[in-house]
Amino acid sequence: MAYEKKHAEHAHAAHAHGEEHFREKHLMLDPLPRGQMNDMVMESMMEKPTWKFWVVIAILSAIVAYGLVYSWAKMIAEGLGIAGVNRPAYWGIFLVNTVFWIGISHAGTFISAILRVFKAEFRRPFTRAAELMTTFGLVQAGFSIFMHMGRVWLSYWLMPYPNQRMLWPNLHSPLTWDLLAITTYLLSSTMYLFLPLIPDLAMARDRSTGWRKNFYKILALGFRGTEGEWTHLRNAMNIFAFAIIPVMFSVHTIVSWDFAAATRPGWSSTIFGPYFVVGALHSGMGAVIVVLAVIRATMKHMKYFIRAEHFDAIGKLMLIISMAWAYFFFNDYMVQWYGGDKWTKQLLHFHEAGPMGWMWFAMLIFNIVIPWAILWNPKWRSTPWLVSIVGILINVGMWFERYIIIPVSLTINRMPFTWRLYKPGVEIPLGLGTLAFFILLYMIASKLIPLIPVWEVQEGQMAHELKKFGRETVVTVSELE
Amino acid sequence: MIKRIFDWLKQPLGLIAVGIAVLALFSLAAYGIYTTQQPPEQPIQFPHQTHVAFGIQCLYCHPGAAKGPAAGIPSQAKCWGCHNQIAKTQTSLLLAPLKDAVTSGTPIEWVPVAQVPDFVQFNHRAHIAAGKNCEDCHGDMSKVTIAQNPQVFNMGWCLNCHVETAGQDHEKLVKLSDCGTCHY
Amino acid sequence: MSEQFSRRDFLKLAGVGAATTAILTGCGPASRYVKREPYMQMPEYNYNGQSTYYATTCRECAAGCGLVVRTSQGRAIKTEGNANHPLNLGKTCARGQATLQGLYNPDRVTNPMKRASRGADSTQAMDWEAAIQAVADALKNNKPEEIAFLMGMAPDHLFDLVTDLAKATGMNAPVRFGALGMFDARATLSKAAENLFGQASLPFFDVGGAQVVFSFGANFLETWLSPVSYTRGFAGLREAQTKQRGKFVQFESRMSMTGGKADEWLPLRPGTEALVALAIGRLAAEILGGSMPRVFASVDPKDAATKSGIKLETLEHLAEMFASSNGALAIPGGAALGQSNGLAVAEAVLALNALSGNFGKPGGVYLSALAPNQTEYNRPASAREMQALVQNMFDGKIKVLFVHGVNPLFELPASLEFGGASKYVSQIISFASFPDETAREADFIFPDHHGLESWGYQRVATGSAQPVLSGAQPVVSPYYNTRATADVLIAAAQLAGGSFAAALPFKDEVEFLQSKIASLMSEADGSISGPDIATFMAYFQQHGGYWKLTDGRGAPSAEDMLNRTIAAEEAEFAGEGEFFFVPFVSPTLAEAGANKPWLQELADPTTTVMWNTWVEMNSETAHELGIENDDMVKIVSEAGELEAPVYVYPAIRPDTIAMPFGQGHTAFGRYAEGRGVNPADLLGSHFNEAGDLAFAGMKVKVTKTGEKKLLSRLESVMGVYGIGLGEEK
Amino acid sequence: MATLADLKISEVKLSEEQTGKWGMVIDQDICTGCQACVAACAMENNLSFVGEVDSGYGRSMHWIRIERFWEGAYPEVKMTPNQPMMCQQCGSAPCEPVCPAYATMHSQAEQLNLQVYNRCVGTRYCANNCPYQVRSFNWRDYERPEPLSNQLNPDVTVRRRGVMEKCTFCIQRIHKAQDKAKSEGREVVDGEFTTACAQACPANAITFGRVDDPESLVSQLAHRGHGVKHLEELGALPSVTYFKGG
Repeated sequence: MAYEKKHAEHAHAAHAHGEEHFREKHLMLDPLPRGQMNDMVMESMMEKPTWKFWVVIAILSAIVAYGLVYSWAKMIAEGLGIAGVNRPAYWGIFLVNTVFWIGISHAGTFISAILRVFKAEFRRPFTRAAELMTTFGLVQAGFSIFMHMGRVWLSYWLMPYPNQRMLWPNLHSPLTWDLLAITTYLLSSTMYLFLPLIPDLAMARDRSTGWRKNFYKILALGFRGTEGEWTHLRNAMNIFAFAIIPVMFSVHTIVSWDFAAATRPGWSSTIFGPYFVVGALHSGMGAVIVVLAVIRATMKHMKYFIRAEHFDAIGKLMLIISMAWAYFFFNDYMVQWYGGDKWTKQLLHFHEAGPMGWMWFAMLIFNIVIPWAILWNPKWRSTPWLVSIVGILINVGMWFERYIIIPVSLTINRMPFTWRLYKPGVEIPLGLGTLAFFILLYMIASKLIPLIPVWEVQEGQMAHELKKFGRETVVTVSELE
Repeated sequence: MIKRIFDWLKQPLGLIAVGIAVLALFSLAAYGIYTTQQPPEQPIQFPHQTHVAFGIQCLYCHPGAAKGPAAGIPSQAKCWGCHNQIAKTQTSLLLAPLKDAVTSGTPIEWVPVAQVPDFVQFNHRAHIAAGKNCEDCHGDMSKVTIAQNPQVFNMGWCLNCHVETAGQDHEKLVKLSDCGTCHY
Repeated sequence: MSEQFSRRDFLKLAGVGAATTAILTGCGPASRYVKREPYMQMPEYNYNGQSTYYATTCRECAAGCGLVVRTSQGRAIKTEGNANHPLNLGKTCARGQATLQGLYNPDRVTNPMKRASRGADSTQAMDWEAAIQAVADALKNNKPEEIAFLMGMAPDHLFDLVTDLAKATGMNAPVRFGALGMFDARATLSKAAENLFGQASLPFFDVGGAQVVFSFGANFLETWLSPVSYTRGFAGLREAQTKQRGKFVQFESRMSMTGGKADEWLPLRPGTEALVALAIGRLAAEILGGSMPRVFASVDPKDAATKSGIKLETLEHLAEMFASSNGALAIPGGAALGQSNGLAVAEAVLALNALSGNFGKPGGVYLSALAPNQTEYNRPASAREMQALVQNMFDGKIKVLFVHGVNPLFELPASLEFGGASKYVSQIISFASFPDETAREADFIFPDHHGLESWGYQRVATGSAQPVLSGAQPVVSPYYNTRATADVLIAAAQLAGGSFAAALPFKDEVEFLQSKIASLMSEADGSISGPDIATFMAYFQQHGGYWKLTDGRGAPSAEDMLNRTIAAEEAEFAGEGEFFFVPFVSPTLAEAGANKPWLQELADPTTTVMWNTWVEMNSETAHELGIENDDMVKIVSEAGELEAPVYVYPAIRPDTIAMPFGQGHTAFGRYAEGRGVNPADLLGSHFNEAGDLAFAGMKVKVTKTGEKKLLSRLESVMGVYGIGLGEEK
Repeated sequence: MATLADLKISEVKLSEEQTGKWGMVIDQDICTGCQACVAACAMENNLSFVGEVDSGYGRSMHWIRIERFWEGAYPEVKMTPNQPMMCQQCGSAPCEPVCPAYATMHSQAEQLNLQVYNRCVGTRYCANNCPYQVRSFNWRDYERPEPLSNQLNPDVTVRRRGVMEKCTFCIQRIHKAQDKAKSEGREVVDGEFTTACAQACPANAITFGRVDDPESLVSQLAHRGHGVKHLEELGALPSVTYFKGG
């Protein structure tokens, strides 16, 4: 990266100490002129797509058209019989996908809100990428849960609205809460995605022409960058950052209640709430790192914004979350096993030794063994392709975990006469459809909105400097405002 | 291209066109709802008011209402019991279908007017026994020709009356507001 | 035409389609334009929306249970048992319940039809005038002895009608046959009764009154003789609150549904039933003291133990149980009789009853009550008699074959070659309601009404203490252009003239029925009586039949029974192979249930398999042969071969395989056709002394084909057998 | 807008004393497993048949099934007493609180677990949570070719795809009997009517009636001793008592 240093007006900290490798390593210490950075972001977004981009779009659209539109229409018309759900596995991959996508969506909030609240500065260049995952992931979760319903055309009955039949949704049911929680989360995360986007949209508005200018003009809500506007924006973002954290925790906790509140062996576990939250973060962080690696590899100028230090930082988080997940898994397993209920014991045995035993072991390897083996090494965890493989494996492992909790555990119940394996049917195209739609939305978004919150990066760069404490050089941040 | 369309729509003529389109859509929807609430076409333009005016009781032709779930449509034999003694039957154009049906032995295909969906188990007897009169639900038949519903038979309407009927009687309320009373 | 007969007219199928549409569409705008047709003439006793109940007789098997059918708006909605009927006391079996799926089956024969040529698929619809003319021609243009009637097993009014016709004209007497009778081994039972009691009869075993019941192969809870009545008897045996809980021991090589209810289930080597029965008799006689009856004297219990594979101690313990109960009951039946020594088995088991002295006592053996208008037991044809008929067909002695209520091409073993013989019959006229295998071969199909659309009566052959003549009446008007076979025959006989017309001087079926039951009108001990035939007939239909109020069962004489000698030899088995082959009648489908979708979907009581045929194989044997569940195996007997998937069954002898009979139709409607295989294809034409087919007397070879066919089971293989749960359960 | 909950309908008593109203006693010792009850139920309640593939995949619509297991190994193998298993009409049913739409709810009047087909949106949560696994889901619109639909019982709703269904204790017969009794100005007499399964059972292994009436046959049988309620430890207060016998 040969950037001309004389243009780096705000890089006084780096100048002062002259620590070259620190600057290369840390985005915050490697400032570029504001205009140039804005141009880089605009360029990466406006870059004329190559034929490869269109091919990928076409393939994804085809998958969405077949998997999501056609298959779903067919399933609505013919009934859930074309899926693989049966007695006793009444819930199948649809619910697995729902939990999975909600899990994915946790990463955005975690990175954006929690790290913002805790002022983890490395978050700055990729909060937007993570928040987009939240919103788009929730869209897929919504699709998945609606697919799951036998009569999806009546799903509005789950919403509390006054009606002359004097009927309300049943507030005893975890599913009702689930729906409310997911809706709340979708709305709040969309707003939380939008708020920090406003200055960037204003920036894009000022630097574009034609329909894009109109588009950004509408979305930027007339943001001009006055002091008052910035103050309001910061306040709003602060409120949201704090408010969305309990929402995020509640969503996956309530999702876990769908299982924990049921009278089934293997499900009624009090630890499911935090276990699910940690599981969600586990898959979410894995997904974030994959997305970052892809963005970095495919989009222009991204190597400037997303650096090894970010992979390193997320890698550390992944390692910690993996450990937390392992702890919860062990705790859950231990108590279930210790409980000694004959059906639960049967179920645990079935998990390990039954026909889906391979999945159980794969889950442990992908979720624990591989992250631990790779992420402890700073060099390895700073290698984008390696961590993104770990990220993919964690996601596979977490999908397996949900698969084991839902259809595999449903196989075993208190009526051995009804035990039966679950074989997916139309769930596979539908599931792939949601995945393709997620990627498609992301690709379209990458061409429409700035993926890098450039104002946040600039803000960070202004506030950072290197300080020497004895022999150690440390990156410090001075409080803004 | 898109811009040109937008520009055109923004001018007064365009706005009027949009207004008309919206109005047309609304009226279509309203008309659709309206048609579902209209008395259907019947094979015979049966004049209820004439029969009521002769002093014929509802239960004479629809005796099932007092005995069981369905009020029933009278058999052709019952129609003919009176009508073959009425000279007008032979000449009236309106009554030709009845004459044809009886002589040819083909049943008349009536179109039911007061209907509840099949997931509602309605029992006339219980309602008559509870002191309801036919006209409470079916309207005043002395004023209509072909039967038509004075209101939409939906759950809110049913439930309203059930709750009112129960009043302060708790046991009755339990029974009358139980899902299983009508749905099974 | 009688008063009752005109009911047909006003049972106009009013608004059938309309009501269905209303049910199916729900409340959308479309349903506002549903049409409803009122009755042309409202039956006085009927109100819209209210059900009318008619008593009739179940025609699903030959037992003759009374039904009450709920009808609504001219549609039959539900069959229920007739609570007053002495045979079934308001109860039904699964097949009785599913009768309606036969009545409203989408694959019924809708019209009289003529086949383009023998065996061709294409048929031509006829009108009934032409059909009657065709029957009349067939009667008139052939010598009477060249005309044969093959009928179902039920001793019903049509059988009486044809018998009368045959007697008057010199036609061959009608032959009644059914696979159920073959698998029940009715001829053997009746022959044994004749040999021992001097009177051909179906013995009646009063299970309900007994304290200890030993059943040798009798599947009396399934399809044997009169399952509903015997099931009630079984409940009586077990009713703990009224008396001590009765004990039940079953001897059979493969656990049947009946065997599953036994306190002790003893898998003996097929063919050793007689030996075991006599050995138990000998041991029991020793315990009881006194002189050793001659019949048991020659048997060596040790030898019996070795040959049968039942331990001597077990035999001793069973003998103790048998002897200590006052009047223990022993029942012979099913596969035990369908062997080369079947008659000896029946006699040996009846001799056990003689030892316990239960003849004519509650909980013992009776002779079945003869029906009120019956003078002697008239059993259905045995397989050997069917073979004689087939031989006559081959020899060209039969020019016209009328087939009603039976499907010999499916029910008879292929080795009897009914299909081959039918080619030598110039005209086959079928009265089948369904396009079954035999109807497909027939030149004409003149469909009879479904049982619920027809008049009639049926004699109850066994199962009830009182003599019963079960009455049938149409509960709905005929759905299709069908006509009662009795009406067709009466009309054709009139047309044929001569002795035919003289034999059936009736206007229609109902008049014939009246003539047949008129003699019962004023009997003192009857359940109903009437001043005139019209009134009596009305009561007869209303009550679902006529029965005596007294016990009509006979007490067999036990004299000399214990002084006979019964050859205690083992049965001989035909064919080479390592496995005994036990075909059994599917308890849910029986011989003609395969076209009813809900019967197909009922789980088999022992294996819970639905919609298919399976081969039961012992777990150990399967393991040795490397066979798993759902592996297709090829079974070869001397008579044929077939392939079917294996059900690894824990309760079958390792040297035995078993298959249900009921599937494997090549015709018979969409639900039956091409589903499963017919084990009758494996049966050779070997008979026991009484003429019954030795259906359980085959040995077969079994080889794995390498293919798999997933059996549809209600049960979980994982939950019930622990397969697929991981290594140790 | 008022709700049904506002109408102050008494809460279900979740105490052990709750007796329920309708109940069943099943004598497994005399149940022969003949499937007559299953067929009778299918005919009475308009059950769909699903065909070979679906029924083998755990999608059969049996509202009542007969379970049997094996004990011991050949030759000492025994079939366990047949266990007819249908909705146990729990007093404190696990299926009820989990339905988000109140499609499965407790009938206060009849003390039964209702399944309101027209309110069901098909989340299948109730079926997951049913410890007895007795609920069937309409996975498809199962075909019932003409004229098979003629035998449909007009008193029972025909279900379409996407809704849950289960044994109702023949609630249509309960209503019919009550209606008849009321029109004659009397109470329903014990034994006046029964469920389709109990009516068909050739062995009389199933007895149905009022468990809150100590005089009724079913109460007397239920208090005969040594009866068990299946999975009683879950506290769902099932209404069906089983006698294993033997």
